Amino acid sequence: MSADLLELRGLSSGYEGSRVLWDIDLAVAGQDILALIGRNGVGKTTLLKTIVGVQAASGGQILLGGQDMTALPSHRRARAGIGYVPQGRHIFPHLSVAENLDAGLSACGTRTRGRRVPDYIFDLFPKLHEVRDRKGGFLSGGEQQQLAIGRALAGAPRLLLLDEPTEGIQPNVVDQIEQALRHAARELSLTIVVVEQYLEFVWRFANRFAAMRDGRIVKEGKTSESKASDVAAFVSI
Amino acid sequence: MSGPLLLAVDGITVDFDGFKALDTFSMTLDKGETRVVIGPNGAGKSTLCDAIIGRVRPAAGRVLFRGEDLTGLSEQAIVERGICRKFQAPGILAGITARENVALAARRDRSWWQAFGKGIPAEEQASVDAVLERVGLADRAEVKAGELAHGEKQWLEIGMVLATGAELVLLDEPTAGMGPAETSRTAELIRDLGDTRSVIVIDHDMSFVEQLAAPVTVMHQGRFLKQGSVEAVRADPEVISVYLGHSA
Amino acid sequence: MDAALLLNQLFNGISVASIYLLAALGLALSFGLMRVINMAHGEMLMLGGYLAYLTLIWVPGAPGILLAIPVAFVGAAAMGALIQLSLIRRLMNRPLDTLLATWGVSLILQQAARDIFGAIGVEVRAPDWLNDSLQFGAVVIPSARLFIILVTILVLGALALLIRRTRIGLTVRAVNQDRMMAGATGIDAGRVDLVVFALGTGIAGLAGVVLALLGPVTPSVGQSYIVPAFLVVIMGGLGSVLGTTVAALLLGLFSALAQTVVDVSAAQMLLLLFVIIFIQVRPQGVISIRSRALDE
Amino acid sequence: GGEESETAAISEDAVKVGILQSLTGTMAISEITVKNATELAIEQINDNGGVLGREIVAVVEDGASEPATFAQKAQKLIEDEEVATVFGGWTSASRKAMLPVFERTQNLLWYPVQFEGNECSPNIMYSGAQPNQQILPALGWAEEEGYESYFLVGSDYVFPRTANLILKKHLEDRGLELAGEAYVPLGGTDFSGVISRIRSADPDIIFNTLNGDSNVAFFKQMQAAGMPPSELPVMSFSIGEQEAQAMGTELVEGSYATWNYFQSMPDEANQSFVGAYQEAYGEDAAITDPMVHGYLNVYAWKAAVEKAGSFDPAEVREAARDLGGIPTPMGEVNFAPNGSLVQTAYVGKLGSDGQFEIVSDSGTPIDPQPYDPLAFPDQSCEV
Amino acid sequence: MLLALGAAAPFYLSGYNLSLLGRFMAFGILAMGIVLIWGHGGILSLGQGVFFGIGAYAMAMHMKLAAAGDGQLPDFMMWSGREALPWWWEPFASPVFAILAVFLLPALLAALFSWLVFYRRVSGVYFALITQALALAFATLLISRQDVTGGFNGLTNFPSLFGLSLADQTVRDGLYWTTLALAALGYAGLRWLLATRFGNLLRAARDAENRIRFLGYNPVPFKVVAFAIAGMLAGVGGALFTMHAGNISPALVGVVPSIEMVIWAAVGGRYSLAGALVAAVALNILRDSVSSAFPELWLYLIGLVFILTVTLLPNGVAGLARRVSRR
Ligand SMILES: Nc1ncnc2c1ncn2[C@@H]1O[C@H](COP(=O)(O)OP(=O)(O)OP(=O)(O)O)[C@@H](O)[C@H]1O
Ligand SMILES: Nc1ncnc2c1ncn2[C@@H]1O[C@H](COP(=O)(O)OP(=O)(O)OP(=O)(O)O)[C@@H](O)[C@H]1O
Ligand SMILES: NC(N)=O
Ligand SMILES: [Mg+2]
Ligand SMILES: [Mg+2]
Repeated sequence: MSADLLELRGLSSGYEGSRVLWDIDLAVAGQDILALIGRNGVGKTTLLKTIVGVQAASGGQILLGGQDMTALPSHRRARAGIGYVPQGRHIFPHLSVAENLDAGLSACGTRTRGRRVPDYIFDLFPKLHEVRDRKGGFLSGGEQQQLAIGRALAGAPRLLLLDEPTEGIQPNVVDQIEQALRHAARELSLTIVVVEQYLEFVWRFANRFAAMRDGRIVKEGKTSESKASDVAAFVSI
Repeated sequence: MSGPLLLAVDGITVDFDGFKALDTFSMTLDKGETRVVIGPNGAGKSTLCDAIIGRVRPAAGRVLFRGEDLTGLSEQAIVERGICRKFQAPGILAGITARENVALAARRDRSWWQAFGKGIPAEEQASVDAVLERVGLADRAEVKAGELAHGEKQWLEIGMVLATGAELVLLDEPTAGMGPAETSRTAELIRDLGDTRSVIVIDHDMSFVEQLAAPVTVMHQGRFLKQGSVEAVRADPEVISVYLGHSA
Repeated sequence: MDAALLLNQLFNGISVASIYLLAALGLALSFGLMRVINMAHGEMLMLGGYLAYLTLIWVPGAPGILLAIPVAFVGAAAMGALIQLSLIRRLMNRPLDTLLATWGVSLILQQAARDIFGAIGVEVRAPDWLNDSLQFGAVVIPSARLFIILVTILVLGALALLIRRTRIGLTVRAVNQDRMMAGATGIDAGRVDLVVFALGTGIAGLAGVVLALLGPVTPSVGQSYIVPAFLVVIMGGLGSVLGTTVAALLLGLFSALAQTVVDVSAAQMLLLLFVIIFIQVRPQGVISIRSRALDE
Repeated sequence: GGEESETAAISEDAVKVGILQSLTGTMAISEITVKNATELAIEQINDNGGVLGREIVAVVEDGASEPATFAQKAQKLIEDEEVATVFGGWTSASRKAMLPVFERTQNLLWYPVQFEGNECSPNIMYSGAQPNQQILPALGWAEEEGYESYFLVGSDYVFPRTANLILKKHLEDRGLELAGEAYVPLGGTDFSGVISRIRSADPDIIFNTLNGDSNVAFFKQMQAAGMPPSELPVMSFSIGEQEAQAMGTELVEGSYATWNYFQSMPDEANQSFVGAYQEAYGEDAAITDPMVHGYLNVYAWKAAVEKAGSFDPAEVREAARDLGGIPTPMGEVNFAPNGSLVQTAYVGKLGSDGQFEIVSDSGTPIDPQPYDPLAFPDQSCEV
Repeated sequence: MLLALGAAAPFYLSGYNLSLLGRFMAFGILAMGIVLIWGHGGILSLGQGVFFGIGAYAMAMHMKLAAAGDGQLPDFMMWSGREALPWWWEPFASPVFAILAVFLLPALLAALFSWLVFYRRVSGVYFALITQALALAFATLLISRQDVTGGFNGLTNFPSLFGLSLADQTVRDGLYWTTLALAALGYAGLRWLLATRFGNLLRAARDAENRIRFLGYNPVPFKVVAFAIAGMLAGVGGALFTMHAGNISPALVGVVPSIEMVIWAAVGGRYSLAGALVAAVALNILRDSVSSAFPELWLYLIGLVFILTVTLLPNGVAGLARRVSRR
């Protein structure tokens, strides 16, 4: 295993007046797939947002490949190699599918010039090719989720953050997404942090997990060493 | 198993610049019935809700509620007739407390000239408390709605829909973002509703659908595909091929 | 009403529409992107006008007017950038407040112009070929107005290319639609804002140059075009270039034709009435963008 | 009221007067020059021993180009500063707003600008031209020159509208043709519609009552449309030397104006006034008709005070009528019993140097006529 | 406390200063209306001058008719070449009608206008810009119909009010007391209104208009009613102003004054009724003294005030005061 790609040191964050994350310490090694689990409202989304920088950290440090990201604006972090698939997907509604993917290239920063959206994205998600000229906003939830992942991959990230990728997705598309992600992770040597409620799904897919409770990480481990049913307690009441 | 006909969706077509999100789709719902609608992403489930509630105008077809044609009525006129819908993304008033959210929804008289007073009548107050209890937010009642967690927001919105007293409730993916325990609670909640109201539930979570134990309508590409019990639908090869796949 | 009068006014209407359009484009662009209206936008016209005046003192004649165009564009764009960086950036997500704060800027810029150039208007002496007119039977086409239409078409073409065909345009549209996500995909939204704002004020500076061909440049010259420009933005629909163009044409022609039957002041009244009636029919503006978002 | 101000405003060795002009806003550019001329007169008088042995102390207030502010500041000058009299006003709107204040407090205003008539308050001295001292002489000249068809262009406010109302009656009376009439909002710069209408009306001459910056736009767009003043003559009523120079004389060269004073008047009195003003306010300063009226108002007030032997506004205004000749840059003038100035009208043609060449005059001084008998037959002045 | 201060004013201020305070207080009544619609309703109107103007003109028309005497035309109609009183002037001869008109006309027009716009779901910046165009159009209309509106000059020269001479100091004092009473009444009324469910729904409509629609509320009437109330307050302010100042003209109702009215509320604090009232009075006193001493400076100053309060003090002086007192 390679050295830690993502490292969080004493990270805290919150919204006006309320603190949501408390001193999070977390290390994710290169090419790990980390499942971040926890009940509703424990701060999973907030943690991802703080890592990409669309939410400000109130304390602590975020390191990517040893480089301090904490003070950087989100576009700089994206260019440093953080890809983000948010909860709710956030597709650019009036850009076509092709343009959404193009926008994803921005994460290549100055290297964007002359770049094209890599073909493997359409291989991973053939559906996107079919609807490439439709406006992103007109896609259904499942189509949008595929597009959001494709867009993040277009930026050639080192680290991919996925927030509930199966939420509202029909079962056979969930399968497809899983296949695509596995494939991408392998081919592109991606490191992935995935927030998920659907434990069966992540357990098939992730090699490590971290469980959150009340804004803190309370348990970490390898998925191979604990059963999904053992950690289910962190997800259900 | 249930009362007289409440809702009839009669051959509606919704056309987005040539793309038919709904294509001569029809269904009926009886008083007191709970119905689950499933179907692939993009099948037109949310659009169906939009059409019933008056957010989109069908290019053809009608929506009849208690025999009255709803086509062309404004949203609030439709709400007044007793239909309320929960959106896929939680729709709550972030700036006021959970209780105030429910109280607003619980107001029976929603005209502006009735608003020149403080507080709400005692019987409405009681129903607000009952609703908060029912969706499990009694102890979160004084928290600003915007500060609730995602799942709590979903419940709050279900609570608001209930509080409107609507006879027909449309729930578009009510368990989105919920864990298994919350999902079960939600299912329980919806089953309780069954005695008094008609409910249309849209969801992808098949275990949740199972817990609802209600007839299922399957949509595909804007059209009606199948209808039947959960078991029947799960076993249907056509449904498996377009929707369920083999993992579910 | 005779046909020559009508034809003359049709042409005038198009030239008035061109000015409205140049004045409104920047407003529409930054409105689309940042949901803010810059009340000091009129003063960018003024600035463009004074820069043309200064340029023509320095280089008289035809080269002067051609030089004035880039000078005014750059000058007004720089002023716009300054306003964006110092004020608008700080008021992100507070559109109504931005409106008020920029009104303060507008007052200050007007008074500054008064102190520098005097309260009475200065006159830009255009080269003779711009003071000429072409005559087609009873229809007289002043070359200055023709020049204005030409400049507008060029600006519009360049802008359309920029937005539709370039990467900058793509990033502009992405930020336009989802600012948070644009940042997370690596787009520097702050820079996009700045560029668009400066571009918009630069175009207003151009409007100032062409205005100077028709009338005096005064400290309040922007004020007389800004309200119609706002109406154009309202009619055009959410920051759409095409919508803005169509709306400017509608309003320009409407105002010019109204003036053949009523006084200028009555024509102004009718213009507002027209817009209010228009929004009864198409509240989303000429170009409506459908979206699935619950709150627009 | 007047009684009190007698005691407070006038000390042993000084008397307070008010100057109320727009120092800011659209009118400032014109009104400041009137303020300057007024101050020049006060300074000269003080240098020569003041009035009734007292030094004049001027309190300057800004009317900010808003009628309501004029009224407010007039009230302030009279009730708070307790001035003996006020010099000021330009637009008719400002005068109309101040009028009730002066009537209520029984104070006295000296108004320096040509206007539309239809007013004679006992509490205002009108030294600017009445319509029969500016507009009608201009029409007389144009008729003599053989112009038959008239197009009236004006800013949208009371002076142009009323002036044109009078003009129309006289056109009809004299059997001349009204080719058209158009108004543009004050400060308006879009003349496309107006010019199209002028073109299709094809008049012999334009009578222009546009105010301020609108003139630049109008002349410019006329020129661009192929109708410069050399092709289609224009007679203006609000363009003086200062406006012409600010606009750029090339644009308006060859157009006409009618006033009661032009800077180019050769008399010695005028030369020394122009010299004194330019010494104080710059060599290139243009001198206009309203400035001279602002200047002469102070001298007229001094003469009236001395004649009455009192600063009491009621006595001063009685004394001011028929002073028997006040020497001014425009010659000796006199106030008529109706409170307006008796004065001569001159038609000037603008040269490339920004000065008017006088091409015609009314010969004798004209008695002011606040109500035009043709347009307002039933009205008369009761002072 | 403010009331006490206001009530004490006639005893220590000169006639001129009292009349100034009266007209500024009239502005304050209008500013409280802006707090209602802007602070609590999220509706930014750049056209309050219109409603101010309607109230002011309604009162001025009455006084003008009274000054002209029976059967006589007001002076400006005469010199504009008009021969008969327009029919819509006639009812204003009645003082009762005029007073009713001061309250109801602006409210009705505000309701009609805002209904047309809100009904089509136009709001926010669009609404602000349309109201600005409305202010421009209204001022232009007044100017262009000189024969019936007094044009650019506006209406002036009305020496008496309901048969009482305005030159009389006791009448002027009475006018001041009336203004003070109406300001207090407006303040109390708005406070009550904002505490009702109406206030809650207005704020909900401000924060999430579509949400309350799907709860079965129609947000439009809430916004329309609030806008009409603000219009009425502006109209009352306008009428009082006219009585104090003795004139009304388009210059007071157009684009620039309308925007300045918003700054009163902004400086005072957009959520604070008392703040707006005080700021309207204080800013105008400041303007009066600054513009006398340094006329050039006023525009720079007001421009800076705009920028600084909006960027640094979004809740105005009232918000600052509250923050300071909490410490
Ligand atoms: N914009 C916001 N303003 C204030 N508080 C917020 C905001 N967003 C989230 N929170 C609060 O932060 C806490 C964590 O929320 P977050 O969305 O990170 O939870 P989550 O673990 O992702 O939950 P879910 O599983 O429902 O998505 C919650 O208590 C929530 O109420
Ligand atoms: N406003 C619109 N304009 C154009 N196309 C639209 C619009 N709204 C929806 N669509 C299209 O209509 C189809 C049906 O969408 P709908 O949201 O109803 O699907 P759904 O069944 O709810 O899917 P999901 O399960 O993913 O939420 C989709 O293909 C979508 O792209
Ligand atoms: N009196 C004037 N010119 O307004
Ligand atoms: Mg989450
Ligand atoms: Mg859906």
